[in-house]
Amino acid sequence: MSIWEYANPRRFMGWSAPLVPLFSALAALLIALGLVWGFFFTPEDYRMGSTVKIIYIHVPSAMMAINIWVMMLVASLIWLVRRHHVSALAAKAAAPIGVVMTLIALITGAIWGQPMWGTWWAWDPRLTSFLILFLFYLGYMALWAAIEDPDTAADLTGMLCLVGSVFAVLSRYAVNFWNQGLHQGATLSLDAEENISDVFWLPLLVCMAGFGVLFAALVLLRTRTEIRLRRLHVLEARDRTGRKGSGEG
Amino acid sequence: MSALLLRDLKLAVRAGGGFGLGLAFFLIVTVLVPFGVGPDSGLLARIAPGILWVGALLACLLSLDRIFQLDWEDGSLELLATAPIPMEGVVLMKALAHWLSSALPLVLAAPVLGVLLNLPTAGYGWLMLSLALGTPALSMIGTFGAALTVGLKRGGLLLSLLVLPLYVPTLIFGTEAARRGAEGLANATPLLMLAGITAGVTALLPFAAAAVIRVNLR
Amino acid sequence: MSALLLRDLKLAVRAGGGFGLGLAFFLIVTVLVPFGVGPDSGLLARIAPGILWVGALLACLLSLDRIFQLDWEDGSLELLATAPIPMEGVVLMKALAHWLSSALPLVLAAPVLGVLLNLPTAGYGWLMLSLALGTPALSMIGTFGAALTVGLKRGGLLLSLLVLPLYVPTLIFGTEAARRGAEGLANATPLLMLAGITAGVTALLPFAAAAVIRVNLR
Amino acid sequence: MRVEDLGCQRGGVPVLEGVSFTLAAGEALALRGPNGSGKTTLLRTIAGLQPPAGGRIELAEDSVAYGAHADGLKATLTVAENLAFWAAIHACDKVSEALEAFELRPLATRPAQKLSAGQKRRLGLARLLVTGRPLWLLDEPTVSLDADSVGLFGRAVRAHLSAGGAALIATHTDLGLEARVLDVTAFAATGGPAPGGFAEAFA
Amino acid sequence: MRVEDLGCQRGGVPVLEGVSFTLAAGEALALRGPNGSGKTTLLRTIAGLQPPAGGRIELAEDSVAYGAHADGLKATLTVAENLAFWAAIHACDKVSEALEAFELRPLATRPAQKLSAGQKRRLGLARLLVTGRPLWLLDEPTVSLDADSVGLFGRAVRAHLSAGGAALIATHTDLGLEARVLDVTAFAATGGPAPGGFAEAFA
Ligand code: HEM
Ligand SMILES: Nc1ncnc2c1ncn2[C@@H]1O[C@H](COP(=O)(O)OP(=O)(O)OP(=O)(O)O)[C@@H](O)[C@H]1O
Ligand SMILES: Nc1ncnc2c1ncn2[C@@H]1O[C@H](COP(=O)(O)OP(=O)(O)OP(=O)(O)O)[C@@H](O)[C@H]1O
Ligand SMILES: [Mg+2]
Ligand SMILES: [Mg+2]
Repeated sequence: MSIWEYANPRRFMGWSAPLVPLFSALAALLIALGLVWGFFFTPEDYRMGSTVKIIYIHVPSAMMAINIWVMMLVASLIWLVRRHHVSALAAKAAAPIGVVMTLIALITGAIWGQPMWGTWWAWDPRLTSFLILFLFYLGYMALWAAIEDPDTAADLTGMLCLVGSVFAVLSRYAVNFWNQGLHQGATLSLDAEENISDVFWLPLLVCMAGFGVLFAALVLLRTRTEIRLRRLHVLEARDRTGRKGSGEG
Repeated sequence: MSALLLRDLKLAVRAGGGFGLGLAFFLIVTVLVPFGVGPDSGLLARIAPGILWVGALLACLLSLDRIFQLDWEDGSLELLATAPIPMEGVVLMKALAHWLSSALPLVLAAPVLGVLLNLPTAGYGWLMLSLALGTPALSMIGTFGAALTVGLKRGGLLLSLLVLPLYVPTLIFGTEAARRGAEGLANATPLLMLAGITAGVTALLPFAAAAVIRVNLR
Repeated sequence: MSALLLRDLKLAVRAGGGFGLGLAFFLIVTVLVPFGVGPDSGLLARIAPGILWVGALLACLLSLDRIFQLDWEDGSLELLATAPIPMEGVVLMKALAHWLSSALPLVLAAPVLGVLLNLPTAGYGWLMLSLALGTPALSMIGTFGAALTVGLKRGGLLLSLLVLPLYVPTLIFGTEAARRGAEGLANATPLLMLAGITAGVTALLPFAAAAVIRVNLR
Repeated sequence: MRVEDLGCQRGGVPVLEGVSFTLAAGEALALRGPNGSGKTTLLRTIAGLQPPAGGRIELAEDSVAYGAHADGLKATLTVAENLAFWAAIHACDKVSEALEAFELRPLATRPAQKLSAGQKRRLGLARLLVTGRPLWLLDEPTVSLDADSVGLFGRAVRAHLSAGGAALIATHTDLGLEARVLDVTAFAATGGPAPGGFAEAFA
Repeated sequence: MRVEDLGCQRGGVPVLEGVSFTLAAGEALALRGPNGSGKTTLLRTIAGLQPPAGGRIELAEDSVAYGAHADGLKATLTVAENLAFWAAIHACDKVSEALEAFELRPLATRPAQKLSAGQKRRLGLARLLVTGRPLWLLDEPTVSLDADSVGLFGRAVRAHLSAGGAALIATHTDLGLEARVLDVTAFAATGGPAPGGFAEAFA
């Protein structure tokens, strides 16, 4: 049996049903563990003080924001090439989660930036490209919302995701180029490798795993909802054609 | 007449986010400016009130062509003209619907975008106040412009052209009020002028717009 | 296929100045900015290349919805789809017509507006060169966006939302090239990147846009 | 209703002149004439959408319901919502009767954009009922309608007439109605620019 | 041309199924059926504008001229320019014949926006002649046409047929043509979602 069989809606509904509560519980556990560990059982950073704690939300959400877009790209490709409806719906279901992750990363970053850099926002390349990613998410979701026919919407958003990804990568380089030669660079370059020691790193890993599992749970849940919605539409349509003989014409 | 207002708001929601799109445009224009002028935060803070006002104005502008064009295309406008409500009332409701669906979200979102442009903290309240006082004038003037260009296919660009000069006084007083407020200076005069423009425009332009629509229909 | 190009240019001229309107919008946005940020000429000179690029980009953006929408509404697009020319060719001609009628005038007018913003003399040539290299990419990307939103009534605002993020790299390299040129710095890299984007986009996006139109028509 | 020596113009060119007729309550009048003869122009003039080039139109105020080529439907609103809107505007409460009269009940919750050409047309005609206006001005009302729907339309017009209404209908086809016929070619304008416009001022 | 067991869908809902017919050169076929029965959908499917939901369409490539409800006219171009454009696209040189055939010569320099409904329709039909395509797919071609123009249309179709063309015409009215009739109600889909789309995948 080919792996694609699992993308059949009925089979998908079957195997995903038990996974949703499982993943939800696991995510809650991991995130709780990571946060408690990180918040209460790690020393304060000598430079950043207690504000370093925000890293346990900021970094996992930032990572997920990027990973979710990549997952959407893969799902869109599968839809465009192999026409598996579930994968188109999975891409649709993932977008709002991605946008929320991006927002969380942006907001926690801003809250962190206030004590660290004395400003809520700076046009650092990394922050800037995140803002652009946010715009891509918005455009993708707006296009889904604007088109009523699901087949058309799936095709068009798939193409947009494809083209958008290329441009997202291009933007990343452009933004890096743009901000070179600006004096702020030095103060802004906080890199993980330089600043984070193992004490912080382990609970962070747990948090990142937690966010990953949380995303899996949410995307499965939302995809299942989308599938149910589609079924509802089909029933409505059948209702329509059923009544055609009696009422229309 | 409230039926008209409700219908327009309903259409704005159904059309896949009449509310959200103007907002998104506002966000994007605000983001583009730093790409253009460079990321220097001192420079950005200086031009922030102006850029935010221009951005809000452009976002308003882009949604103007929806005001009458769709109703014209599907024949609703002709039917409204023969309906038992005065054309002035139609115009006023249209302007109100535009303000509620397109301008009000901008007013509420402006402070968030102020963060991106390093707007000084003192400026947020004044920015919102100036926008809240000024955007009704933008909607009303825009409705007049939309009335002028109704019936022209893709009159969007022409509409912008007609309306932008009319927006200049509102823009000037609006940014003055926001800028002075942000710098801690007295700004009662520009705020009063803004309120005056809005009041005058709401009292007079519906008649002009209604006359213009009657001409365009014949 | 040249018949299509000629027709589109003819329509742009007849429609009451497809050429002039984008230009006028460019002019007005450029004029509004000093109203917004204040008349300090040093400040203006610093932000001039950026503002001119953003203005040109917005003027381009506003004319995008004309590309396919009218042809869709009057049924021409369906007829073109059944005509003996490939949809990719149609898309390319449409993008070319848009560039000729909307973007080229902006490139030529940019220096004049540079004067209004105190652009340093050294910058004029670089500004024009960067616009000339970058605007074809804007037209082509915009055509792709227009293809995505064809068939949506008044999709203009959605179109902006989809297209603007795609414009970011072009804008960044364009303003960098113009700004560095104006300041006498080396700007070969951004110019090369601009040319690269334009070439890549012209080679690949027509296929994407044609596919998208076929989806939209069915 | 009474029209006397009416002149009509379109785009500054006079199209009809000396149009005179009366239409009493309970009567229907069919406008006939080849393409471009001025039927649409006459209807628009009577509806008050364009000023007459001369003559008089005697007509009670707010008595006209105009049914044009375009139906005034919102694509994203459902059939019922479209009708409810026009009913609210005209402060009239006949939505469900209108749905019945044109057999739109099964389509009531369908967005207007998902209707076929003829279904849309039926909805456009149903709109007339919710205006509550006595005088119907109809421009080619049966376009795209199948025979059954033409029958529905005929029934609606007859009901309207017998309730004291009147109708003026421009058409090329047979409506299945007993109506007087007015041929607009008899009033074709003989030339000369329309009065009061730029064309006349610079003749 | 040959259609076999064709299925058609609209908006994910199957509308027709099992449509089979053949159309030889020189033949015309009239599609009949009440409003919403799927005539437009069938024509669009054959024109290649939407994918069939099943079955086969055998058709020489580039042989279809589609005449829809919308005429593909540019409001600001003149009648002659509109025709010349479509002639250039189809590399066909029959503009003046087309103008003659639909008596558009006197209107040749008039912008299309200043035509009455029927005149526009005539121009839309003239466009068919400049495509040079053998198979005409027409959707309610005589809407808004007066009796004379319907006569012109009949003549044009007969000329097209005798030159070896074919025509498939959806209509509610009588065209004055001798044509076989195909009633699409016979093929109304019995239910079940259209294959390949979202609707089917989630049935
Ligand atoms: C709005 C503001 C901010 C945004 C949008 C933002 C965005 C990001 C992004 C995109 C990442 C990369 C995640 C990855 O690729 O794995 C990240 C990681 C990180 N950020 Fe932020 N950030 C912001 C503010 C801050 C501030 C103020 C600080 C600290 C002073 C900070 C410290 C970090 C650290 C330490 C990492 C981990 C780096 C790594 O694992 O590669 N960020 N942030
Ligand atoms: N917008 C316009 N501007 C200028 N002239 C017009 C316009 N519309 C129509 N005309 C011209 O006015 C005359 C009358 O047109 P009108 O639309 O009233 O005809 P009609 O009797 O309704 O024809 P049809 O049966 O084809 O609908 C025609 O000669 C037409 O060419
Ligand atoms: N855009 C659409 N989306 C969904 N359903 C549609 C759409 N357009 C039409 N339909 C439905 O599809 C069916 C077939 O419509 P179609 O337009 O093919 O009918 P038709 O035979 O051409 O009717 P008419 O004589 O009224 O033009 C109808 O039930 C209609 O309601
Ligand atoms: Mg007419
Ligand atoms: Mg049809």
